[in-house]
Amino acid sequence: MSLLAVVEPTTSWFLVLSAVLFAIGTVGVLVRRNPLVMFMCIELMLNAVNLSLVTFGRARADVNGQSTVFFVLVVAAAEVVVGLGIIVSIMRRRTAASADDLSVLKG
Amino acid sequence: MHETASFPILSALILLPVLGSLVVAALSNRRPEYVKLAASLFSVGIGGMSIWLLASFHSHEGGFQFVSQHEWIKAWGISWHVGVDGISLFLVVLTGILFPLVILGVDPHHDEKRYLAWLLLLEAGVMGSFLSLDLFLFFIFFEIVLVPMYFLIGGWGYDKRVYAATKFFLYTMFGSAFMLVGIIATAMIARHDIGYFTFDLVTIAERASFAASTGRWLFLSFAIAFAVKVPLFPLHTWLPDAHTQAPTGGSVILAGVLLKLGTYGFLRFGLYLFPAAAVWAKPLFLTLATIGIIYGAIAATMQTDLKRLVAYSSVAHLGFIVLGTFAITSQALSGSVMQMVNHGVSTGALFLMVGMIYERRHTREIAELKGIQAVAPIFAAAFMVVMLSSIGVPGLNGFVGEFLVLIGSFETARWWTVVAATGVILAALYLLWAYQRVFHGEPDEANSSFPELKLREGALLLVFIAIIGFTGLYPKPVLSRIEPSVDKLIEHVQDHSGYKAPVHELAKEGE
Amino acid sequence: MSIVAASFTGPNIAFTDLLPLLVWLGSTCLLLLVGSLVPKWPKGWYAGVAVTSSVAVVILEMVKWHNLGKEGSTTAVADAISVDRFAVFATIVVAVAVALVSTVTHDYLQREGNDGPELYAMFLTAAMGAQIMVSANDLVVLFLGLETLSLSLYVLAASNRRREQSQEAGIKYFVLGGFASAFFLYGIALIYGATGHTNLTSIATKLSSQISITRNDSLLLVGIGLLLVGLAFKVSAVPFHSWAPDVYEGAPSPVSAFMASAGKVAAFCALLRVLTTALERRVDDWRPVVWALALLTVFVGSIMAVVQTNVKRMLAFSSITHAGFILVGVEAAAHPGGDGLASSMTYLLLYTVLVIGSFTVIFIVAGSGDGATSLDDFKGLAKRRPLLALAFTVLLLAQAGVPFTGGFIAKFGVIKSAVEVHSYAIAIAAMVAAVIGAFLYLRIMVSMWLDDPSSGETITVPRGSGAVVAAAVLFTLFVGIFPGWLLDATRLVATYRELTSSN
Amino acid sequence: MLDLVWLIPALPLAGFLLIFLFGRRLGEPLAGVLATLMTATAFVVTVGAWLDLLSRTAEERHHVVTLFSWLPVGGLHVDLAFLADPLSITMALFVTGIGSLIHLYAIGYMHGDPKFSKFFLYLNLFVFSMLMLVLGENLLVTFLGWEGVGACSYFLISFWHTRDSAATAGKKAFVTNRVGDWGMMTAMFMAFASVGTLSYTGINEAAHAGHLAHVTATGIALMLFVGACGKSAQLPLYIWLPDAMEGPTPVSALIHAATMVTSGVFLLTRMAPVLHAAYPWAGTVIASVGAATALFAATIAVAQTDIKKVLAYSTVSQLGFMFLAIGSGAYVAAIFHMVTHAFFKALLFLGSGSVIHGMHHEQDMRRMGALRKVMPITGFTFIIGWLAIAGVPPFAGFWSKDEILLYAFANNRALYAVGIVTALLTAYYMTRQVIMVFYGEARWHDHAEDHGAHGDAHTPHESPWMMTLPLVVLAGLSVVGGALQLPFSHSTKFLEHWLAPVVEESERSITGTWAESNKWVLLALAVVIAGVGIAASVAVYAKGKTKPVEPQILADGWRYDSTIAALVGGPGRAAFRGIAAFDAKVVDGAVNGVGVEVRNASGLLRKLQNGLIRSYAAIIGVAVVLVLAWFLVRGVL
Amino acid sequence: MELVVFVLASLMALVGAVGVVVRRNPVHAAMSLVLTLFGIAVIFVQQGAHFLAAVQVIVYAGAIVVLFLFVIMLLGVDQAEDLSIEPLTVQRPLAAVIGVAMVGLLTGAILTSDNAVMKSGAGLSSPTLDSPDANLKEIAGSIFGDHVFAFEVTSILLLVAVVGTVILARRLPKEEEAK
Repeated sequence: MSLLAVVEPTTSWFLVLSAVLFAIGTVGVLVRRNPLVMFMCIELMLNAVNLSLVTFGRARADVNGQSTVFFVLVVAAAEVVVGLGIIVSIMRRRTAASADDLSVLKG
Repeated sequence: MHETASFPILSALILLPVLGSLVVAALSNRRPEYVKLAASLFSVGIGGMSIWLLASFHSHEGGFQFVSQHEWIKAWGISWHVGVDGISLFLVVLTGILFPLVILGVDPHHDEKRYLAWLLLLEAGVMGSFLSLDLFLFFIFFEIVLVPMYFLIGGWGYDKRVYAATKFFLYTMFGSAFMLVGIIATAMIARHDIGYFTFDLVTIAERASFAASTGRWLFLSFAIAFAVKVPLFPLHTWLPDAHTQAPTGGSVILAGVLLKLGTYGFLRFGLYLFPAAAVWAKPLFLTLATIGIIYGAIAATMQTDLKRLVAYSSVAHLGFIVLGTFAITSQALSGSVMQMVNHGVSTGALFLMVGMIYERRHTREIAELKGIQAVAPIFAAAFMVVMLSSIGVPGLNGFVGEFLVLIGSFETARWWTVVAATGVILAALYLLWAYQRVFHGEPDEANSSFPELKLREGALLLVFIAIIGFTGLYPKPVLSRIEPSVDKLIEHVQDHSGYKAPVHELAKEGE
Repeated sequence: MSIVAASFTGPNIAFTDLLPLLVWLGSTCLLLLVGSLVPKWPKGWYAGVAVTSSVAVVILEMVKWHNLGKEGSTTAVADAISVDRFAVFATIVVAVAVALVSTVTHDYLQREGNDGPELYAMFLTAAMGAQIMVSANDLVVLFLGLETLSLSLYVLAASNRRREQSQEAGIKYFVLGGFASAFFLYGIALIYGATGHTNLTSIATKLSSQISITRNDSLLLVGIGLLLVGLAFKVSAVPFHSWAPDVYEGAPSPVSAFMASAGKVAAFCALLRVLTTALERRVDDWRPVVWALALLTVFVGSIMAVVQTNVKRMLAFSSITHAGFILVGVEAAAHPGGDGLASSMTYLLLYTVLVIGSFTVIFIVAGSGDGATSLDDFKGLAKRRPLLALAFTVLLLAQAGVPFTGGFIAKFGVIKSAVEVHSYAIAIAAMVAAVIGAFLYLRIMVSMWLDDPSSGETITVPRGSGAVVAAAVLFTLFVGIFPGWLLDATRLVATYRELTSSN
Repeated sequence: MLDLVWLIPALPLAGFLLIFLFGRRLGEPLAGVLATLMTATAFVVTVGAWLDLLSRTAEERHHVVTLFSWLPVGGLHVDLAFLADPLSITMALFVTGIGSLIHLYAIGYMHGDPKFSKFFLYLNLFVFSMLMLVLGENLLVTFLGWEGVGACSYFLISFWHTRDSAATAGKKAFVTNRVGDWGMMTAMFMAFASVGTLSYTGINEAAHAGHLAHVTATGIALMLFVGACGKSAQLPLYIWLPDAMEGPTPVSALIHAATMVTSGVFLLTRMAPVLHAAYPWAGTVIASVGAATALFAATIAVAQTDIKKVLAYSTVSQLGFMFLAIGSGAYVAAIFHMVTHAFFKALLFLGSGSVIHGMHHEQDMRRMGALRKVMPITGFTFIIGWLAIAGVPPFAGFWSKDEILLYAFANNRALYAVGIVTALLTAYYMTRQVIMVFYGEARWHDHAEDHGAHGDAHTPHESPWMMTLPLVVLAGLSVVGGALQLPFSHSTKFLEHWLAPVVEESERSITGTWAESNKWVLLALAVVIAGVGIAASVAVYAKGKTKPVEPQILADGWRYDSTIAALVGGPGRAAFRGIAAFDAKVVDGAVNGVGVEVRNASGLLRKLQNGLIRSYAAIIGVAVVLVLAWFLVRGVL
Repeated sequence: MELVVFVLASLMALVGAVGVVVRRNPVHAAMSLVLTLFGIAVIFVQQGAHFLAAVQVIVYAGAIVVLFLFVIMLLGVDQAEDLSIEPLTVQRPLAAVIGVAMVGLLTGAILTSDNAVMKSGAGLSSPTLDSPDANLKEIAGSIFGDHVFAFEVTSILLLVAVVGTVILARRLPKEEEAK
């Protein structure tokens, strides 16, 4: 209990957390074959960034960090829309296409 | 020294061919005779202008003449600066004469229009390279020459033409890659001495002084490009392929003027621009040249393809030119310049005749030719004369240049010269052997129907032989124009380096 | 700070500085709204709108260029964007690209038989994104601009529903792009954390206020690294280039042209601005990375092109090599002395024209279905369409850097700037790489001039596209012979920093 | 008159040009007549020049005629100029004289040859070049002629070029000569480098004035000698001369006996002051080489069966004598022997030619014999030639050879011994030839048989007058030639006085030596030697006392030629091949190798471009890690 | 107390994140994503970014993930992806290395940096009783103040999104459908 009272999570804790999340996202992009899931992993990375932004904003006592997160959310939304659009249009042709099947263009 | 010509004849010499090639390209393919006519008119006109230039050139004057200079790219300190002196004069004239001869004398087998357009473009590039007195200007002409030549070889050459053309293009481009960097570095470093940024050759050469090591690096960056172009051993292997695969006209031009871009470059942008470095690099290039002479000759001896043999002989001949260039004596340098022209004429003629043989027999394999002298004595005689000039028999032009180079080099590069002189033995060996195999003996049935020289061909060769004979017997008019510039160059070298050219009073032997 | 709603006053918005954006936005809305209301416009009007708007932008920017000469650079809308000749020049280039590409797109849509306003709208939004990127003075704005551009390009790349390759290109570009922009964003976050700012000028002042840069600031540095990664991806610098060949090959030819031109311009301008204004103080940290990237890019690009058999793909690789050359300029721009910035801008403009011209030729040859782009399809082009072959040859030679073409001026410029700052090694390396690269152009020329046609079918040259090619060729030759004006212009562009410092 | 000296070469040149232009129209015999006339006129002019020279005092016998400046570059000033002095005029005299005789002869000899006019074309060109050589005022003009005669000999040797042996022989001659030319060029370089001029006057004066260091002088002398070895067929470069017999016989007579081959001797005499200024051992070298060649060739001549081969080797041997003289400082003797040799060797060659002509191009002596009956004039004149060369007094050869031996004795007894032995052999093999050709029983009937049907058509016949007239004239000269330089008293040494202005200072004086005081003993000894040689030969070939000694090794010329051929054809060619292969495989291989490597690299990198999004992402990931690592390092360190 | 919240929240986030990567079924992956989002939202709250926390939940969990699920259902690609096999043999080890390396590098950067930000503690005014909307106001001020231009740009971005989907998802003419 005393421990809990004493130890305060410092900025770096949050940052490390976001770093870990970011890394997990990266790994996800590399290992998953379903475009949708790869895409989710990218979202994951964006969220990790958001976490850092907010943390920095707090540490700097500066609200711009938070407003930036707001813009990131918008971007994420837009990206999702377009991305899913592309995925839909391609999966219309052949359902259950895994990312590895999309390798006509190479060499 | 810089007296500006009333009519910018030099610029005209560069721009007219461009115009010509545009006109030719614009003409309709349906009237080939007009195309040919236009091309001939332009080339002959340019040739005439070059002759006029020769006539109105002030001999006994070392400096640049007919200079015209206009600002071009201000931001980079580049100007359209052209001029001619004794060193470049005869190369210009040679260019002016050779192109019409090729255009009139040699027909391509297809797409004549395109062929002629490229040829004229090529002439413009060559002229530009010989005339420009601005590093940038020289470089772009030096570089642009590749394009028409590439298409000439690739478009009208023989079976392995694409390989040869590509090799030629990339190899030469590789060389000039270093030169480009070198040129910029030169201008940039020279800025400290000159005070402003300029690519002007004369300004840099006269006013800039480079630290020893810097100068050497810069010189080498230029030298690589020229060594490839000359070509100097061991950077020569593009030449046999290019020569052999190129169409006859292409080979003539290639041997006649294109290779001279390299040797001319050594004089103009090696000795003149970096005297100290050139003197420093002397031993290296003397050695390479000597190797080239012997090596080229030996390689030539063993060729089975007549055209390839002539190509390798070029390697040997150009070795002499480089030898003379780096011996830096009045005789050697004059000899080099002389030899540039002579080689252009005699080797050009040789390629022409090899082309004629190919036209008649559709082979260049020495083994398949035999006893031609018996059936075509006049052709054989012509070949013999040109061959003797190429061997360097006195009384013909080949000897004059070669002898001057050697006798001049002997004073400053004794042992190299002694070795190089053995090249004359080898020259006799490979050419006479080839001649024996091709012309002597009883003609077999394949060769017994070898047609005699046609009138047109004869007229064409007559021009070459006339030049060969005249310059061989009476080179004075040529030398008297070359020498002042050469002496001026040597003075320049002496002023800008520790080098002292030998002087002639009765030498008290010091050995 | 505590804000009471009443007391809030937003920054004043200088709409004059936003005119290009507004013009493009306006015409986008016009295309979309009217396009959706009126069922079918007369042939060529969609393209007309796009072209006219772009031309208008060019004119506006020229006027602005003139004024800037008097007033000097400023920043607008709460320092979000900077108004300087750098931005103006880049905008003009982008606008030109849009105009040319739209013209080609018209022919493309006609040939594919599905005309419509959407593609043009996408081009315009992409142009807006690019415009925002080149003028952004704030990392967040830059990021948004980048996303606008990228999203538009994703869509455009995937826009040919009939070609599977097009879709594949779209999704590849999209996934990898998203991946890269995540890094970019993380970079922004870290830099924000390290400096407390996202505004470039503020970052610059903050950094220069630091007493010594030896002070350990790994946050900032890693941030810079991630930022570089994001932008390097956009300029397709090796090793972030993998997407480019596939996407260029898969996307519709006009779109590839646009990506290779406007897309690169925007990314490079962003890169240049960020590096030279915000991070100037950290030049010693990022310069080696740019150096390495440049080296890798020139060589890998030219070497990989050697064995390709698809012309469109070849050009993709050559565009990578060109990116490498521009990076050489960027590397030179690291030095206060050199004119790397100017030479990079020159290169960008000339390359834009070149690449659009080249891809247009490919588009023409590719024929209906946009598929026939293999080397065999170019065999004997000289016999089938001599003029087209000649034009393409000029463009290729220009890309190879042969004198009397814009390409040579561009190359000479960057090499010159590199040599002037004593980066001899990279200068020579770049030239050698150029020699390797030349092989690719020679191969194309060989098949055009020296081989016999593989298919007898006639190639139809649409009027618009033909005009575009002609314009590209003429411009290239013109600049090759009279480059003075352009050099002076880019020299002025490079001075934007001194002017900014005044305000 | 002397100012017209340029006419001497100009006339044959004119002949050359005329025949070149109209040769075909002139045809036979006009072309020949024209050529002969040109040479004859040249001879007349030369005589005129000679008389003019005679009319002057010894000091003034040196006249230079400059046509134009040929190679003026910097310190180098070479004019196209002629030097008329006793030496050059002497040379010119017998070149044109013998030349015109041989022209005349050739009209008969070449009768019916399809390339009749071309033959005279070459012949005139040759005379022109030869005259340039002897009349040249500087080394370069001489070199012009030097190379010119080389070229002409090439043309004429391979005159019947459809015969492969002829073609090969011509090439061999040219290339071997080139080796000599290399020496001569090097000599010129040295001369120019040290003296700064190429004119004989300049160089010789410098040599006299002692401006020429011994080293340089020696260098120049030896390099000139190398050149001479090439042209004058001395060891080790003589190999081309025997083969040169492939050419028409008049050519052998003119070029390969009388004139061209002696130009080496001429050149060294011309440059006598330089030899004088050189270290003494230089002279010894020359003399030794000469002596060695003389003996070597003589031994070979002993076993030859080809009538012309015998004469060829004998020529080599006689030239050796001349170099022995030069080396011993006996320039006058050298020139003396050159002249007499020109007479009798030309005579012998033409005689042999006449025989061959009469025998319908049969050259094998074993198929001749008893010819003096059917061709009396030829036989008679040939015999005179034989006596002259064998050294029988009072014929020309006797005096000149003796003069040389005299100096050799004074100079170096060993060389003298060699000379004597050679003299013996000379007498021996020449007698052998005469007997085999003109005496004994006729062996040409059977030969006629194996020619079958028209046997009697092949019976030898005497040649026409154009051929016999020159024989007679030359025979006369061979008889009286010795009168040029008679050892009886100082006053009878006409040639010595005549040449004094040229060689006096350099000439070695033997006055007061044992040899000089006892020259009559040596003279007698020489006669004896000649007698022994002849007797021996007669004993063997006429009387058949013992069967002839003609070992194969001698017939093969000590296998020298074949060995060299083997070396050139074997290792030499292999080495050349190797270099050519090296060029193709290594030098060019490297270039192409680069291309291949780039291609491979491209293929390798291509594997990374596998089209899989995830791989691309992985590449990016790796790159990111590297970039971050770099920046972190920058940050931490 | 803070600590407890942090630990729990980060656990949620991490578990969710790992879930996204390892869950074979896309639907489950999406659900795990939601878990992460919530975790992060909690941390936002802990850091006083209440508005963002709300938006996070609404936009992400409420909109984006739902969108994902829609697409999954629409395309019927909800069957499990077989993660047991990996065609690219190097991929997974490489991914692991990259992941670890990045964590290491980033953590290293964060911990070694002696940037002022690492020391400065709590900062922003969090909502109080008298002004419950302080955070909101601050964000509003920032967005419509300094970042007004960015805000405008987002409009273009959304425009792109709309038009893009139209281009991509619009039905092709009949004959195309046949293919």
